[in-house]
Amino acid sequence: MKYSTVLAGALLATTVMSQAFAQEAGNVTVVLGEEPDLVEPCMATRSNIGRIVLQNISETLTELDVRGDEGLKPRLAVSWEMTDASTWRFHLREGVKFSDGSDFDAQDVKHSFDRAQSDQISCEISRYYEGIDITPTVIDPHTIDFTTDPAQPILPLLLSLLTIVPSETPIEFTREPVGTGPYILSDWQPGRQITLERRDDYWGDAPEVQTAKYVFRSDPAVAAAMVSTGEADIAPTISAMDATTDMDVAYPNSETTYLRIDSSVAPLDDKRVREALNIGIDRDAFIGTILAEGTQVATAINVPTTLGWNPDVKAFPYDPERARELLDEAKADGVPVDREILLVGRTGNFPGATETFEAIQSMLNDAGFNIKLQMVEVAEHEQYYSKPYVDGRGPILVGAQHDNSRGDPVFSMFFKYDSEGRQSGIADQKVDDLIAQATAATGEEREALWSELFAYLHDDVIADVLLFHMVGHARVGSRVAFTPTIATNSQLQLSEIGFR
Amino acid sequence: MKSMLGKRAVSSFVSLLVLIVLVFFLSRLTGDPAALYLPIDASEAMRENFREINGLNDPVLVQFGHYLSDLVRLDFGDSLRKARPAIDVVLEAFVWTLWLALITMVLVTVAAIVVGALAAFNVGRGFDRVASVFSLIGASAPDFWVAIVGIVLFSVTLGWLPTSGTGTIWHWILPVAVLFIRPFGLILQIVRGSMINALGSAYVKTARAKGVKNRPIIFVHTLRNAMLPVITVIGDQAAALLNGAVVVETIFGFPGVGKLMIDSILQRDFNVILAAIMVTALAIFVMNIVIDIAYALLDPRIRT
Amino acid sequence: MGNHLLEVRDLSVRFHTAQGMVNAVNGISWHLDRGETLAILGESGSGKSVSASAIMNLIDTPPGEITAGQILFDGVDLLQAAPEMRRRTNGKRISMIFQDPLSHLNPVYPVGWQIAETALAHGWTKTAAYDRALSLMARVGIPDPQAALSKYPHEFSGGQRQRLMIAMALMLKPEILIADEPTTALDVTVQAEVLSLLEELKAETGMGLVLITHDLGVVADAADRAVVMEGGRIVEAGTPHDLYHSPKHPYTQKLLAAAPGKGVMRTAGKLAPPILEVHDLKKSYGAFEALRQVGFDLHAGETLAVVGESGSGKSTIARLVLRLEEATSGQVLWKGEDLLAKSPKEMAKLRRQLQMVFQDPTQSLNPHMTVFEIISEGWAIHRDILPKSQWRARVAELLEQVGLSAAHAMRAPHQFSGGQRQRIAIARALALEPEVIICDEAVSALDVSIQKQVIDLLGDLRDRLGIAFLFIAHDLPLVRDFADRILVMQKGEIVEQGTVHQIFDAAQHPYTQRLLYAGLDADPDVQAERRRKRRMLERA
Amino acid sequence: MNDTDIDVNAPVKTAPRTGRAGTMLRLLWADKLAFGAAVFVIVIVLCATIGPAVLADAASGTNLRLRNAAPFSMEHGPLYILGGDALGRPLLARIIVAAQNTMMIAAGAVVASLLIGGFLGLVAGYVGRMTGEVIMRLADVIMSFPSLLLAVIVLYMLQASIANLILVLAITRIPVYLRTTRAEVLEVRERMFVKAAQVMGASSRRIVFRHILPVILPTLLTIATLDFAFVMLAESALSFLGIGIQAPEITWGLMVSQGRQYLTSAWWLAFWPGLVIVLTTMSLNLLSSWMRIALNPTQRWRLEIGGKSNG
Repeated sequence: MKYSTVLAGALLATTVMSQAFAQEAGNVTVVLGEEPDLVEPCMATRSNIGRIVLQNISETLTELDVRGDEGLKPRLAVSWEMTDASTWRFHLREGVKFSDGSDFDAQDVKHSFDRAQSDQISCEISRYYEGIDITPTVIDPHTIDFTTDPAQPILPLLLSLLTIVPSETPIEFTREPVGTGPYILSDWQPGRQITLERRDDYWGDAPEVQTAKYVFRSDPAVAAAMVSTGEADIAPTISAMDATTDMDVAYPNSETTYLRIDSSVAPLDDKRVREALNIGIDRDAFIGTILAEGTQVATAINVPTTLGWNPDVKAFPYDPERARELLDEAKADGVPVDREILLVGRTGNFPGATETFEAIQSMLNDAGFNIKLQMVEVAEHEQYYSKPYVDGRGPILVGAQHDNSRGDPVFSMFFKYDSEGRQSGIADQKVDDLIAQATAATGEEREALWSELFAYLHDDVIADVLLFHMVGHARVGSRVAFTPTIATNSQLQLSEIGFR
Repeated sequence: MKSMLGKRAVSSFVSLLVLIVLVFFLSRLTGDPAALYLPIDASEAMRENFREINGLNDPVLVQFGHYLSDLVRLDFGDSLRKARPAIDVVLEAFVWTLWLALITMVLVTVAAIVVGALAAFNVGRGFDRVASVFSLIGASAPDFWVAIVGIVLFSVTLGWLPTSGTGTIWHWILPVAVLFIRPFGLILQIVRGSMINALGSAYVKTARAKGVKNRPIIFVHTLRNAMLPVITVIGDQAAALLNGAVVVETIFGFPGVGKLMIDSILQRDFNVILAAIMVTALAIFVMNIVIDIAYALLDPRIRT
Repeated sequence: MGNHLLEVRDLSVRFHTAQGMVNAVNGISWHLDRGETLAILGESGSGKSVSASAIMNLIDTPPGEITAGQILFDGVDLLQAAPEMRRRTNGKRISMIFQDPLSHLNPVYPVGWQIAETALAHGWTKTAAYDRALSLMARVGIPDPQAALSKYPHEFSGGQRQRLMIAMALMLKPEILIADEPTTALDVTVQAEVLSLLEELKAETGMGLVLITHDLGVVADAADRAVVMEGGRIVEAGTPHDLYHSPKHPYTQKLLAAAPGKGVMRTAGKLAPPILEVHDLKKSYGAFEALRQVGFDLHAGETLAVVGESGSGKSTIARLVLRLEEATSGQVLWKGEDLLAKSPKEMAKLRRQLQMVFQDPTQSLNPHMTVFEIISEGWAIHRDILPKSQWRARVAELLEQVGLSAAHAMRAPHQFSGGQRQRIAIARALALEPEVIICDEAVSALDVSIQKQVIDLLGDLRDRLGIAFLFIAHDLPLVRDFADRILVMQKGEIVEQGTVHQIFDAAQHPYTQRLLYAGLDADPDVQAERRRKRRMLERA
Repeated sequence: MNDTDIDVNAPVKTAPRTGRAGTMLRLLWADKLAFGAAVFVIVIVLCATIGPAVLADAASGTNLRLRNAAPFSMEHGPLYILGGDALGRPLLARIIVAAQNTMMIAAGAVVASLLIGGFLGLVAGYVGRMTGEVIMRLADVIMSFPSLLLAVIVLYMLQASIANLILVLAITRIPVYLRTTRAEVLEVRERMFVKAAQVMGASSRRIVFRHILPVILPTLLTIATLDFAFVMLAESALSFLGIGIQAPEITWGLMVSQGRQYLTSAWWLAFWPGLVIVLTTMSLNLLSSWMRIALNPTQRWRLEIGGKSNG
């Protein structure tokens, strides 16, 4: 082989490639970690679907402001009010058309809700309305009432998750979503890419992005590389290890990492042991090393922007000496502190997950625990994390992440802390009561009740080992202007992308 | 040949049936798809509903009966996740795998034969040693490692090739190159050994006594004989590629059947797993026939 | 120094081998003229083929190395010539054919192409080459040559393959044809035909013929002159007649003495009762009947020879009797009991009484076992023969009995020569103290002088131990001095049987006669007479 | 019959009697590359046997100050010569300690599949046609069973332990040995010395184990050494896909797979374990081609003449 030939070939490749990479103006390419199985509006709460669908193809009645502090903003509803203790009335925007040309009215909202609730398909959105009896009633084409039992003070927030589809949409999963949003799904080549095209008859302001192409790379390093080479413009979730260039932006991603304690099994049923677990971990040591700079030590399962987040709750200090003392005390009372405790982590849960759990294991063992670490795949993790728990199990800590960017703890508290909660490791009457009260309360009372609950869980029950509010990293190419937010995990509004 | 083909078809069919039974029942022992499909805080009622809709509540034997009766009507069932016929999902992905396997194997075969034959002709000399060492190093490096280094080097640093994905011909270079390395090293070794043997054959002496030139002796007289043991190995390697190149597909975002298979396995999307196994098994069956034909074409002794 | 067509002068060639440098030929000289047949006679290891390889530029260097000498062809030293010139000479002016044409023909190309290639390699057009190939194939006696063009080597019989090789070699009417053991693996009748063909073609084209052979009969039949080689040197040269009647060198004398069919025929004494009776033995493979209704008796202490050409079913008898294969029907009575009806377990017990010596000792001895392990294995199987403590002594005894030494016991088979290996195989058979030994072509693969030694050994054992032999061979002369009775087989049937005297002196069946006349005799005069008779028989 | 008509057998060579091991050692010394490979493999085996006992603590002690410490510096002690990993653990110590798991998995899987596959292959080749046919179909099924699915099933139903990983890898490799063994048996059983043993009345067991097995063993061992490498790579691929061995256990494959994330910022995390895999694989390859010659009594002379290149 002649060197000159190789060189010539390489040069040729360079020129051809740079042409191939070049993107047309108005187009963006987004590289996501996982291809959605469906582009189904009623599944938009699933992050891989939501990033594409939510507010791009399908819109909701209300929308939570994650960039400013406006709280809940109107989207397809222009306003809403409570007509009585159990009824919410929504006034709908007029002159809105679906991408199939039909007009948007109250009937569509009712159908969307019924469809999401239907037992013929497993829509993911419906889980947010579980345990509440909600009846939508069409008042006139642009007014709809929702009657709830019990009273649902945060119904407008819940409706920020309900994607609106036309009333003609059949009750089965669709691959051709129709919505009121500024974009339509123009092309889907499974496994390769999904393309959204801007539509002209959108009711609101036309966004800058004309065409958005989504591609999928499960390896974050590759995703990051694609933005560096100009093959893609935005990689919303890259690994912290790769976030080394000035194209990379860190953002709090609303994920909270914690160790769920199964406090029904000795020695974890002893509060001193749970406290020892908490003070046995040097949380600060992780930040800026294994975990990215900007990661916050958590004192609650929800991020600080959540309603009722309690600033008075202070993180546990790192004090391995004290941890050992606590264990000794417990031991003296006959608590089997030497028992091997299984720490279950999920591989690939977040960048550096394995290292994080390894470090935790090593810190806890230094503090006198006998921890065995086991990293498992998602299905097995689910077995440990969710009820029903296995009978005859040993003491188990489950390392997990929880994501609630919706602004209200109601989306977390029941599942994670109620005696009946699916991932709850505790059974505490006071906790159950507080959750019930707060869920039904409104306004400042609601906030106060949540605050009380946060403090009680952290300081009195010591329900779990709260670790970190995580940050995510996005790589944004030089062509586009985009700032990720706390909601970037679950949605990616193309209208928020500009060009430089 | 025909009766052999018939026998082969029957025995392959039996194997496939056993395989389907095994996969069907064993995979259902690996946990509840509802737990994976639905969000972790979904209620038991939702899960129950999901199982009901997808027929996961029936006794496994009943499920199997349904599956088989659908199967004889060529209905492979729907994907749990994608709400589409499983066979569509699989075929879509399989086309990519097929191309990837085909291109890779053609290149590997040509390259391994040329380099292997030349190495055999130059046994023990520089070319032979260099070829052996490089093929060995390449073949013993973990492929995901090679893939990432390849991307960092050729895409990010040098900017010659796209990092990943599909689209242009350039997108195929890195994945094919990574897939190329291991079978190349293996087949090269086989070609080399087989060629060394064949070059020592009596008919080579005859050819030399006839006054035939060196090149036809290597590439006409010897190579065709030396190819016989090589073909088996080529077949094995091609079969492995047809089963999907999980690692390469995962890294390069290549929509092949390997990635589909691992995703379906991790998500317990049973119908897709079964459809994928059947499609790849059929492909491998067809490929084995091609190999047999190639054998017969190369060696007249097998034809009779 | 006359102007010979081809002259080899003081050629020395050596090879790197496992045993270090081996001088394959040491300063040998010979020459060949037009229209002449020169035979190079020698046994394996004599270096008889080396000069031919040197002429054809077939010696790989390394491991070979031509250390001295000249090869003058038409006055030009080939060893000094450019490779391209030597390539042009090969096939065009000097051609060569080999022993074992099956492996020397490329299995994956049609023979037509392979024959034509000789001309194609020297610049002929395709049409011309194929025309010539076609006419030559007809000339060498290939039936339906047009169809044969596109057939493959495996579709021909052994004799036809050698004819194809000859056609290939004669494509360009070479001045010299070198034939390296051209008839060695062929049946005797085919061998005679091929030799006749070579003779005719030589007469037609006037080429010089170099015939490399180990067989005195071939020399007697075909050669004008002969050189005798031993250990890389030419020990004697002369006409076949001179060599036969007045050999000067001891080695030549030894060779002549070893030529079979010259000793005293045995006269059978009173026959002991039969120990093995074979009745109506039949074996078919699908539609093909390998053995049809064969029956014979073997008496204690006698030697029964079974002679036939390939495909006659002679080896099938051995395999059926020993249950290496199952017979289709028939009976094999061993001392009155039917062996074919025995269960595998019972058979295993009886096996020690019937042993076998195979054709190729290289293959019949496990290369992974030492001689000791090989010989003593029978005792490990049949525990009652000998207590383990005596194995060593008995192995030594057996080795000495077959002409080896006790020191050989710990070596591996590959460290022995072919004749020595066959002795080991015989010792293995003897170890079980059998009453019958079946020898399936047990000496066919050996050099003539070794053949003689092994047969003498077997005869000696027979006389001393009273073992009966079923001796299977393809060659009548070989069994002449050894057997008591002979069965002649053709196509799965016994065509004639009788005492040695009956067969050799008064053969009745035409096939037996053909076999007798096709056999080559070392005496050129006898051989000339045989050839005449053979021709007559052919014409009849 | 032989090419040049020299009787290489004529002089019976008297080899110095140094015993089997001695002969092997001499043959190994004759092939310098193979000798180097053998030394490397011995070092790895030593690491695997005594490494964990000596270095287990060093290998698992996290030290975030030395996170991703650069290689080629003795500043933090000799164990850090290859650098530190993401938790500041010395890479050298980890590689040495990981040798045990890696070797155990590879050796376990190879030995298990060799034994099971070889045995089934002997049965399939020597016993009746029906049994053979059933066994071969079984091999087909295993071959087409996706190994990842098998891994998920086994590791899910049992537990993600080293023993179970060995089980998974062994099952997937069984067909290789099974098919090879059977094919070889079918050929070898027709050889004359097998017939000769039959004539002597040898039992099937004796024929299979005394006569057939020694002939095919070199082939099987050659495959086994190559498979050793293959299994190491397969194990690392499983780790990459998140199914195989998981932390805090360590194997070389897992180390490469974890270090992959740091490829752009700290290449040494993935490079060193990768290099060890490559070197081990290569060594085994070299050893296997040496062994193929050394175990064959009729080929051994190639080594005995020493230095000469052989085909």
